[in-house]
Amino acid sequence: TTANAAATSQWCKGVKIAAFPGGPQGGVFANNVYNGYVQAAKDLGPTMKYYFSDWDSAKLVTQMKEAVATKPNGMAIYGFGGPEATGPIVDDAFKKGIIVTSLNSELTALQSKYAARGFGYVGAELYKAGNDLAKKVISNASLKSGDSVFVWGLKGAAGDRAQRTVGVIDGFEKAGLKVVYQEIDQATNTTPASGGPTYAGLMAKNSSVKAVVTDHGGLTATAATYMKAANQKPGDVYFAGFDLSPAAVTAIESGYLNLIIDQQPFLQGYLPILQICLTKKFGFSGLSVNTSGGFVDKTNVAIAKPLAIKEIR
Amino acid sequence: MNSKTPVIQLKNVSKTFGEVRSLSEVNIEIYPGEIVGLLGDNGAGKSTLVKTIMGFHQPDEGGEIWFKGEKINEWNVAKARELGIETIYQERALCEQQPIWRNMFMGREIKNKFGRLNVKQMKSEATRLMSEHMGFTSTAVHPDNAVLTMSGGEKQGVAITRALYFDAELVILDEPTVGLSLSETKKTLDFIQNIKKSGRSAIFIDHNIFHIYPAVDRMIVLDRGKVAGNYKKSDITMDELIESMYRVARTGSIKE
Amino acid sequence: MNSKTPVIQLKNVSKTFGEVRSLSEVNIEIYPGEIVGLLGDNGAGKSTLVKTIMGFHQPDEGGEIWFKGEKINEWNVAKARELGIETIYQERALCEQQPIWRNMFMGREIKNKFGRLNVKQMKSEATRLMSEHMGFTSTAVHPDNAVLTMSGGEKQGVAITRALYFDAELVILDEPTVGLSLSETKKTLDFIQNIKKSGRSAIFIDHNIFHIYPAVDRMIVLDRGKVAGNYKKSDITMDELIESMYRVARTGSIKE
Amino acid sequence: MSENKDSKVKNNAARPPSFWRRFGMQFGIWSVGIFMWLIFVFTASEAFTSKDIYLAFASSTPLFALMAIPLTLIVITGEIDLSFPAVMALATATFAKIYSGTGNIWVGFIAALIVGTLCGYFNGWLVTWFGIPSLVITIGTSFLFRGIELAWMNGSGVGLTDDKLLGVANLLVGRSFFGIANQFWWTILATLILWFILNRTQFGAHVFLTGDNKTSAQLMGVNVSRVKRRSFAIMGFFAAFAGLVASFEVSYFWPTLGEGLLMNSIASVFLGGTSVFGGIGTVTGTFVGSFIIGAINAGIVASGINAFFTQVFFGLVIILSVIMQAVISKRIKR
Amino acid sequence: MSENKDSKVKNNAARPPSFWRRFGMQFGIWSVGIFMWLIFVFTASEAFTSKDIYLAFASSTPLFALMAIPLTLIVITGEIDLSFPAVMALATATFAKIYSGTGNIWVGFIAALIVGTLCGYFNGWLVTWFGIPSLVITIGTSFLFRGIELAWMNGSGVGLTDDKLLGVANLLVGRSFFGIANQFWWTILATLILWFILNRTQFGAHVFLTGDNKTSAQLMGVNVSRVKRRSFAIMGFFAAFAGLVASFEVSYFWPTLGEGLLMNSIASVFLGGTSVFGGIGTVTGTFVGSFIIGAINAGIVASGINAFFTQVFFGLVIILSVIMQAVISKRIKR
Ligand SMILES: Nc1ncnc2c1ncn2[C@@H]1O[C@H](COP(=O)(O)OP(=O)(O)OP(=O)(O)O)[C@@H](O)[C@H]1O
Ligand SMILES: Nc1ncnc2c1ncn2[C@@H]1O[C@H](COP(=O)(O)OP(=O)(O)OP(=O)(O)O)[C@@H](O)[C@H]1O
Ligand SMILES: [Mg+2]
Ligand SMILES: [Mg+2]
Repeated sequence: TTANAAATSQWCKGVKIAAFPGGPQGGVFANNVYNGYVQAAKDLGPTMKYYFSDWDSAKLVTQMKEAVATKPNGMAIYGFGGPEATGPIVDDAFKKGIIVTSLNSELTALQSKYAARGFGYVGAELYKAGNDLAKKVISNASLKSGDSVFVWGLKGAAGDRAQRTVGVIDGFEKAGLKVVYQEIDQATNTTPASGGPTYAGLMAKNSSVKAVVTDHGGLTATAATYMKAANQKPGDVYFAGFDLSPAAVTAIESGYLNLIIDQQPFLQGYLPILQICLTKKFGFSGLSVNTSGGFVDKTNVAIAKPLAIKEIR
Repeated sequence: MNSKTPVIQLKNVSKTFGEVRSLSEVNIEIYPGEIVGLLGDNGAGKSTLVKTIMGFHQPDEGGEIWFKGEKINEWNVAKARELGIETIYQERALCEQQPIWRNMFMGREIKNKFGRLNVKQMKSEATRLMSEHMGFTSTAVHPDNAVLTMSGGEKQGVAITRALYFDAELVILDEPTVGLSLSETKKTLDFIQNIKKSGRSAIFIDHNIFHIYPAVDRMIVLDRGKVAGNYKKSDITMDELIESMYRVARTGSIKE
Repeated sequence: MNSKTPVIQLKNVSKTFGEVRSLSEVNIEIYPGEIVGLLGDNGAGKSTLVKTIMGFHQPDEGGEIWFKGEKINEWNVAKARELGIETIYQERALCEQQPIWRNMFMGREIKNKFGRLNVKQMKSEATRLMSEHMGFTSTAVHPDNAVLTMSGGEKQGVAITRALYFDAELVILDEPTVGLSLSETKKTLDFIQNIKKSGRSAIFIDHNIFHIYPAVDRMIVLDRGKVAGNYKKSDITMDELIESMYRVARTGSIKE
Repeated sequence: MSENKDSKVKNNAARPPSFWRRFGMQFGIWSVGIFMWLIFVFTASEAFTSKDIYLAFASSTPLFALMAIPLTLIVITGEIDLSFPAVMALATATFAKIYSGTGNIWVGFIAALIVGTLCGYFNGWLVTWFGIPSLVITIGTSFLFRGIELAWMNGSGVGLTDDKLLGVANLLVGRSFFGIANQFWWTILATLILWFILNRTQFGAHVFLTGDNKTSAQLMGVNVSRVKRRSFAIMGFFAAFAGLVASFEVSYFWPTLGEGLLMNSIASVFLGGTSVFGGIGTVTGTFVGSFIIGAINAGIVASGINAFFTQVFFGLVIILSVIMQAVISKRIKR
Repeated sequence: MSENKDSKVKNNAARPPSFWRRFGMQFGIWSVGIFMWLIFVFTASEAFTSKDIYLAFASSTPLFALMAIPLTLIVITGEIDLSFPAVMALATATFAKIYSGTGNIWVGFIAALIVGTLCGYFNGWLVTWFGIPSLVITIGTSFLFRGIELAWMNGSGVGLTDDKLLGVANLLVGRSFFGIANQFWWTILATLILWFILNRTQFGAHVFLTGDNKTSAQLMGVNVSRVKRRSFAIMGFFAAFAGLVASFEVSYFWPTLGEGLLMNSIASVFLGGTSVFGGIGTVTGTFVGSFIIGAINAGIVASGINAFFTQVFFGLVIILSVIMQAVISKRIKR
């Protein structure tokens, strides 16, 4: 990462923070959040402990409990454990003087309860991001009511994560499009290249599909492989997805992938740490920051490319 | 003692494994108080016969098993043992990682009326049986020891002792003296005589005609799955029997 | 034939398993052309002795194994077999799911100089051996058949035939006639005589003194891990031997 | 001659196996547990000397310990079950659906337990009827059960915060004495019950025999198929119960419930000294194994080892624990 | 007497096992494969009558088939390996690091294969030295290898789109004859090589003996520990190769590489008729099994079953295939 530790005085030194990158170690998205945490730690100087939750809400909740038991000064948590489970833990944490702030998925009730004590939120609204992408796909690919689209997502995923898929589907259905939905299977979820035959089979059955949305960074980046498997050339379907990654940049450049919406996960890691430091040192209250950034397509991919390779964007 | 009704009777029992017909149309009956020797070359089907009697193998279509004059339809090992048939199998049928006491009471554990096992009683019974019935020369016979660590003969001792414990109507011994020392062999042969004395029956399989002949009342010779001969001891001398065994081995037929 | 150097010699060999001492300070030598009978009660340590000779068990600290006058340090089964010791184990040592031919050549497969197995030759050799050396009465002896489906005696036949195939300097037979029919037992005893005739040696373990006595030159009696007696056949009659065996079993000592 | 026999018995035969030999297996796992605990007390003393972390373990470890304990029985019979996380989810889905349909908590509760038991029984039936190794068939049923559950719930979760549910939630996952979570007591209870079943019933005796040598057991009249079916049914029952506990613990039923618990449960069973080859095992060993597994992750993070190195250490701790456990047991046996 | 013996042999003993009995296992898996293919040809004829879908299979199935095939050896020895996905990633990380450090492709390539082989050997060493069941220890090493890889890569992936890499990329995953992906040919080659090793070398013979009855094999002088260590080493080698193939296929090395392939590989081996208990198995069976596993998902979605029902059907197809396979093999054997 680019920052030079000597350039900043680490004014947040000595503060202990438990941070949750959300997914598995080295996983897409989670690693960008993690990079944000690391950068913030370098810049500000707090002592960090990381809890990787494999996108598993039960695990997240367990880890949050264990983190509270180690009595840090602050905690940066995901919201996908759900308000019901997270609530009591956050109550307990604040009782013990731990500053908790949230990222990626909102916990509105808790935010209003503890905002004054530093509970903030950094993230994109997942449902809205999905919905926005659907709208953008409709306009970019000039789809009409009655056209078929294929959504390959994770509706069954734990927690808030599923909301983005639901947002995409709702967006399409509201515009009168016919949605063919397929849940991403286990092998494809972790090794996207395995999904080739599934994609090809689905395309053979539903040959009228005009656009595809994959709600998964890995699959989005593998667009070229899928389309080749189904004997499609760039442009045969309008392919869109989520999360910027180096492989996705390549896919956009090659023309197979048309559109990406990026929610800037690096910021979702960086800013919560800043939030905790600010609250701890200066007593600032919780901030609410929307990171749902922009769309990336052929026109602006060049700007994002170098950052994507370093997994900052 | 009604010796008219056989304890066990096989009618037309065949058993086929794939292409191998191990038993073909065997008819056999064992009467109370009778010791029957079962002879036959390797692979003649002796062990298969035993396992069919025990209900471990189901006979092919058409074969019938009668116990004390009643035809039995759903025959299985647990039922056979409950009705009073115990077997010392050729392969010993031990669970070697388990302690001796579990092996001793395998399948017929001692429990109280609520179904709770009486582990203490099983252990003490096992100790008693092992020291009374089989004299062991090594140190590995505490009831809590795993069978695994015992010598071949000691394992056989466990299998024999187990069969003795349950006072069975019919005891089947499939080559029980294999691997036993002289004195243990003698004990086992004595035991067979005791079965007879108490009016119960036994089937005794052994390759050693010198063991079989003195011990039994009747001998059945199996050859390639068929009953090739059935002799009262009073009808044949040991030498004649040996002669006829060789003949079977050579020609496949008991008759000259 | 230099009968001064033993084929195999054990010096001070002990073997302890946990709390059980199966062999204690055993000294034994076997000379070329000699057939030695090994007698002893169940658990006396006979099989343990055999497995120690084969290098399957390592002797406790202090014990030494000498082969043809040379002390051997890294002893293991593969080496023992290569040097010319073959054993018919009491537990048979078969891989039952495998076809007969694989069992026959287990550990000493036939291969060409590039290391490629000669499967065809192994199969045809197996067929030849099975029909020449052991006459089977059932249909289950094609070399491609799994050992699993054979009867107890047939399996033993495979183990014996295997040991015959490799012209070993020393053949060890741990209760080889167990489960064999009269005629097969006779063949096995004949085979032991052939070993002697060709100037090679054998160790023969059996519980049946009637088998052992006629076949051997010398008898070693083991009792609870110790060598309790060592007789030339010329020094003792069969009756004296039986008498002394009973004495050992009763008193643990060979002397009156 | 008989007096001679007796004296021989006295000299040689009455010696019981040594203490180590008899309790070696349990000793192995306990010493691994204590050893690891000591390490964490030193490297992460802040966390491991306050009671909070133990309260956290008491609430989180039962989520998989409750399944590891009955899994021990299945492993002793020589089988394995990979489908219990899916059973957990399907049973809890049953509860959620029936409760939202009828409003009756107890009907839903009982139905969930029945569904779980039936799923387990179905596994056992497939294994014994067709003679298919459970490792293979439960991969298939795992997809089947999970698929049914997802299709039924249409992939969405259900909140369990209804006031009417407070009673059952308190019963299952409330806090009692010193703030210890109830699921901890449930786990203790499950351990005791399964200990009794395994060691003091005929069924339990047959579990050991079945796993040790199936043919021998059959030759002696043990109905090994029935033993296996019942073991799987017990597993299903406890999976259902654990599903409810896990869902009430977070007051929400996620359709992916259980996915992360598979490896933890299996590792607990094996770490606890149960043999992969069947015939040997203890539920108390599994109980200790669960808490070791539960503590490793938290312990490593709390020791200040950061980020990606946690997995390295997790791996090392598992490897070393298993090695220690193997070495101790072997030493003791000889 | 001897002429009598001979005639007996002629009458009874020379009958070979029937064709079904000898090839039953292979026949089982092939008929399951053909049966499933026919079903898909009817229910999903659009997809299964065009060549595209087969080209897709040829490119994606090798990702796990390349590991399932050597895994067969390990399973035949009676062990299992759960760590190969992590080995895949660690070896590929080695390639990425060495290539970016030295710019030398072949050094990186060889180093990756060596690292893979060593990882496998390490597994084998742990299993044989301490006598720990592989199911347990490879859970531990899986975390260890994955952890080392993540710590080394700092959790980040690497693009493999460099022009200098085009050659090796083409070799591994390029398209040749009729557009068939090269990894398909690599899989065929791996099958042939491992068939030869298993059936025509002494090592292969010992693999069978080791898995069938370890003690018997040892009594006859087979060095079962060495056999196991080598089997694990072979597995590691192929995992490394598969890691490179999978990464070049998507021109990117993801640090989570391989995670989803575990179940597919294991299921392929067992579906292919290899026994969980060791001693029995064929690499050709595994090859067919892999393509069955690889086709199921596509077949189901192409039949028009979508969303969550795919999983239900995936489970059903696996269960039915395994049952069919078991029933056919059993029928044939008797
Ligand atoms: N692997 C082992 N572990 C522990 N104890 C063993 C082991 N092998 C043998 N023993 C013990 O060593 C003693 C001698 O056993 P061994 O098998 O050598 O006797 P044996 O003379 O061959 O008896 P048998 O005539 O019954 O075959 C027995 O008490 C047995 O319990
Ligand atoms: N489970 C089985 N599957 C296939 N064939 C079998 C099976 N059990 C026995 N056989 C075959 O049946 C025949 C008879 O075997 P059995 O064991 O009954 O013989 P036996 O008379 O007891 O021989 P032995 O004296 O050698 O013990 C043998 O040819 C054997 O190959
Ligand atoms: Mg028999
Ligand atoms: Mg012996």
